[in-house]
Amino acid sequence: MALKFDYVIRETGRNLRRNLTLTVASVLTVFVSLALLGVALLLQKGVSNATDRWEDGVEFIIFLQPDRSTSQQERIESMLERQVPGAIDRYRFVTQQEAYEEFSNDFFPNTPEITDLVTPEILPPSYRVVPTELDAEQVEVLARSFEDEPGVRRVIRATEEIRKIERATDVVRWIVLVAGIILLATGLLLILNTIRMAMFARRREIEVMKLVGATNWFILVPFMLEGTAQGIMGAAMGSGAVYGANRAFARWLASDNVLNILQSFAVDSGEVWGIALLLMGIGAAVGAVGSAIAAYRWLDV
Amino acid sequence: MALKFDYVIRETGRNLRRNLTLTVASVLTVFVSLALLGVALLLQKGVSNATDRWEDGVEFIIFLQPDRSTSQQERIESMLERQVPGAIDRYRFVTQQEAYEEFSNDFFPNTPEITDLVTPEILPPSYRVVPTELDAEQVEVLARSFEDEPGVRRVIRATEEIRKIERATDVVRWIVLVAGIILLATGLLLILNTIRMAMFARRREIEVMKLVGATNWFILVPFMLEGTAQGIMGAAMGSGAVYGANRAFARWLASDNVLNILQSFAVDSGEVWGIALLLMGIGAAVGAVGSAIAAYRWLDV
Amino acid sequence: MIKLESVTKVYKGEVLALHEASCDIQKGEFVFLVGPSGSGKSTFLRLLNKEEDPDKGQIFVAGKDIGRLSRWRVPYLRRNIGSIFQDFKLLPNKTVAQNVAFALEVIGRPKHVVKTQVPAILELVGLQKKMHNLPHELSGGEQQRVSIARAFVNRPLILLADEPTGNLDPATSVGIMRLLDRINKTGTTVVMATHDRGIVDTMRRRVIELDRGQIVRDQVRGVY
Amino acid sequence: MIKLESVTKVYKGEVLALHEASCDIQKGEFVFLVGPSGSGKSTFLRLLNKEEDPDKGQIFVAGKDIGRLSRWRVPYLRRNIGSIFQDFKLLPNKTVAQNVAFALEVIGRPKHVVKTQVPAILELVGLQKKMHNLPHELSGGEQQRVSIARAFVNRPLILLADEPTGNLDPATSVGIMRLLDRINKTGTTVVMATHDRGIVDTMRRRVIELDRGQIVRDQVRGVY
Ligand SMILES: Nc1ncnc2c1ncn2[C@@H]1O[C@H](COP(=O)(O)OP(=O)(O)OP(=O)(O)O)[C@@H](O)[C@H]1O
Ligand SMILES: Nc1ncnc2c1ncn2[C@@H]1O[C@H](COP(=O)(O)OP(=O)(O)OP(=O)(O)O)[C@@H](O)[C@H]1O
Ligand SMILES: [Mg+2]
Ligand SMILES: [Mg+2]
Repeated sequence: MALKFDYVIRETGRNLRRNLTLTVASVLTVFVSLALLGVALLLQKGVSNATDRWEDGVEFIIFLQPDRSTSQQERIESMLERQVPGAIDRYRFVTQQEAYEEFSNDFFPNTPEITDLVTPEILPPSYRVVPTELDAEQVEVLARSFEDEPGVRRVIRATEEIRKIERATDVVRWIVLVAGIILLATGLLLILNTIRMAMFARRREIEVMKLVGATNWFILVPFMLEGTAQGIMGAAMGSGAVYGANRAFARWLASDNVLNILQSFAVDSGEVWGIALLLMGIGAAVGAVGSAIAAYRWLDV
Repeated sequence: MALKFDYVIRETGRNLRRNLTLTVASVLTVFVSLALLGVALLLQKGVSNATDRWEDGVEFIIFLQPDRSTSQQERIESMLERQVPGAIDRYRFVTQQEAYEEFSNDFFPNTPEITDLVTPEILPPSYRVVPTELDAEQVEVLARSFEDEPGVRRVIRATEEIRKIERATDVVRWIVLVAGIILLATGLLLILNTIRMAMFARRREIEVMKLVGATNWFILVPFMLEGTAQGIMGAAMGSGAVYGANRAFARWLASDNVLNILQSFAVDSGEVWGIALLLMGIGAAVGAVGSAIAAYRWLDV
Repeated sequence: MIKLESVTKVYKGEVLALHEASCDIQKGEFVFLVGPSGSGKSTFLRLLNKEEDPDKGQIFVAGKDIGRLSRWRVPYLRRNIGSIFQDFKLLPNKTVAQNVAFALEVIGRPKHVVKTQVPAILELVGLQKKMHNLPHELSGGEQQRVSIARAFVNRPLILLADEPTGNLDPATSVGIMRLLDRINKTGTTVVMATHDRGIVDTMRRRVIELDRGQIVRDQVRGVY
Repeated sequence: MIKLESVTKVYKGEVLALHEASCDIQKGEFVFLVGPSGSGKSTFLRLLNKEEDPDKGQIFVAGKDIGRLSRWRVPYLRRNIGSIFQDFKLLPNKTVAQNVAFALEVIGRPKHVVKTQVPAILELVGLQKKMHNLPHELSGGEQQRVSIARAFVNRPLILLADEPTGNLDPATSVGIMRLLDRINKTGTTVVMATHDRGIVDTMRRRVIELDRGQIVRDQVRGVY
């Protein structure tokens, strides 16, 4: 058994070295395909992080008339209260001062000539309501029920806007995911082919092995190890690239305040490790399965 | 010569068919790599289109005091006029009414509770100035020269914002471009390897050909054609994908008003054809060069 | 040791390579297989090795019906049979020593056995100097001797030799035949296909003659 | 036609395959090359074909110093030389007919010539029935005959044959030798390496004997 182990390691190493260009090509392809797949997964995580945040945020806003009466406001508040925890998850009252701060800090941080024009008094106070259901129609029904209340100036739904952004990111995510999967399939095909070509080039060797009484496993194992090693090497490089990309992206987001809406896209390193592990697993599996399939052809005794 | 042509076509076809899986793998890799490269080029075109438009747009805005005097305004206007066509390309006066329309239509189309608060009277009139030079520092100097003029409320520069967006798209463009180039290199490596493996598997054949007196070209041409055919097939698929992607993107942008800022990213079909042709050229070159390099090894008489 | 019962082998449904061949070879026998080119000698040997399966009839090797052998038992059958192939079948990327050692590694022999056995057998066939050469660096006769060494090295019960002297000069041939004779004397059954009239006539062993797939002669102390 | 002037060939700086060999073979001669395994016969033939280059000395073929031949002229040299290789060197993916036709296509012979020549030569070597078989479907002797047919087919000036009867039974061998003799009578120079004592002794042609790379005998009507 000790001898056999020796033999297997020696053969695998020799084969990897002998087909160096081919090994490099396979590893690179796996690398690129898994890196893309990783980015796709990362993006998916990012989008789900970001939408989580939005979903936690305001789903619709009830603006009140500046000249509402206290009883009108109490009535609205009790209407809201009654539906917690039914249709409404939670709600929050935003005073005129808070609204002003939001307006000048969040919306127009760099354009005082606009915010200068606005004073807390002219901005309406509002209720920010988070419904339990995110289904657009149900939110619509709920929102409409407040529309005709006295003291309510207007109800606006963020739902539609969020849906649009979600759809946009969905599309991007799908594009990246599909590209990643196509590349992964290409990678699988390539590993399979690398191993098959390697076996084709060595088909006489395999034939001779069989004729001097080698068992199938004795022949197969070095080839499978070879494929697995290629898969893992590619996956390791891919994981590294994904990790690096996430770091760079996070740092870039942090240093730049243009796209701070994307801040929530950054994925924490725990999740990145998870993705890296997944990639390694896929790489190893692709390598082993590819070589097994390729080898199978030459092995019907 | 007629016979030779026959022979070459027959051999090439036979080889492509014989190594079907390998051919498919190469073609797919070239396809994916060129598709990515194409997308990178498309994005570059898109970004340059988009920035062209922005660069045509407003570079800085001089907001005037609502209570400016006519002579103050005339002085400002003559200052502007004097620099056309020197530092300033052109400028435009925006009245309060126009500013209001822009405010309510462009900035807050769905939120009347904000626009309701604003009347034309409280919005300041402004000059929108397009400098000839886009260099940030020169624009800054120019902008500052208006800052202390009487009658000027505030000068804001769009420059910095545009630079930021440009930088953001630059980063995206670079990522896609680098991914495309890595994949293209992988593709080249793979074509090279496919051909090399094909020749390795047929090295005895080549040896025999040489021994019965075949010239190098007689041996080489079918292999080179094989590589070129693979490259072109991959490139054709890649071009198709790029064309399709652009169409789908353009249609999606048109149907959706979320990301209408991206409208200008759509690339017209003439440019897409240019890219497709470029891709075909690259594919053919990669195939021919790859097989020539691979073949060279086996041909030192 | 080896028994064929009306064995027929047809290639591609039309080439009758072996037709109703029956014979019985005892343990320790030395048998020459002769006949014109294409008469089925190599086919006969390939069937014993289970490289090919017969279309009709039964083949017994060491008492076992090899037609009934399950797939995974085939390697173990082959470990009892040493084969010298007409086209040598050496591994092109391994040196002479590695080629011979391989036959021992495959069946799990410990390292020290490999280390002593390989040089010994190479000396026997006169190739100790070419130990570290690759097959393509050898002359035709040298390659043939490597293939003989590989077939011998694990002392098989049966030795199948397909024209082991086809590429050898008369002097070397005599040496190889002495070696085969010695191996045979230790109890190994030897079946050898050959065209070499001189060898057959000198050795005077059992001769089976094939002609167009049929056994036309089976003589105990025969000539070519 | 062929002239060697003190030609030496050393493999890997240590194996002296040919040592100061000189000889002169006239147009139309028939020469046997004999000697023990590893004595340099195949090397001798490979040098004439420019498969290998000598380390010392000059070789003239058809009056030209082939050491001075530019790389791109080599194919044209080889078109004048038919070679029968010790290991056949058939193309494994082409049928027997395609293998033979290939030698004609390579030198640009028109289609109708290929179509008539190939079946004719295959009949000559007795393989008309195996025309559409692949090499691995042939017996050893049949493969050897395909390689002979391929070497003949374009009527070369010189024919180099490396053990063309190594895998053939005596009867077929005689047939092949008759064929070689006939070819030789049409003016083709034939150089043939062989181990077959019977053939050499029957034909009584010029014999060059090699031993450890040296020409030890050059006899006009020699025996083995
Ligand atoms: N795989 C195959 N497919 C089709 N025909 C085959 C195959 N293998 C052998 N044959 C045919 O079967 C017949 C017997 O072949 P075999 O190799 O047994 O002959 P042989 O006696 O060994 O001849 P030789 O002395 O020339 O080696 C031949 O006519 C050969 O062409
Ligand atoms: N490529 C090579 N590298 C190293 N040594 C070689 C090479 N080719 C041949 N030799 C050695 O050169 C010597 C002569 O070889 P050659 O093939 O000419 O012999 P031969 O006379 O044809 O023998 P045989 O009758 O066995 O075919 C042999 O000892 C052989 O091992
Ligand atoms: Mg045979
Ligand atoms: Mg030789």
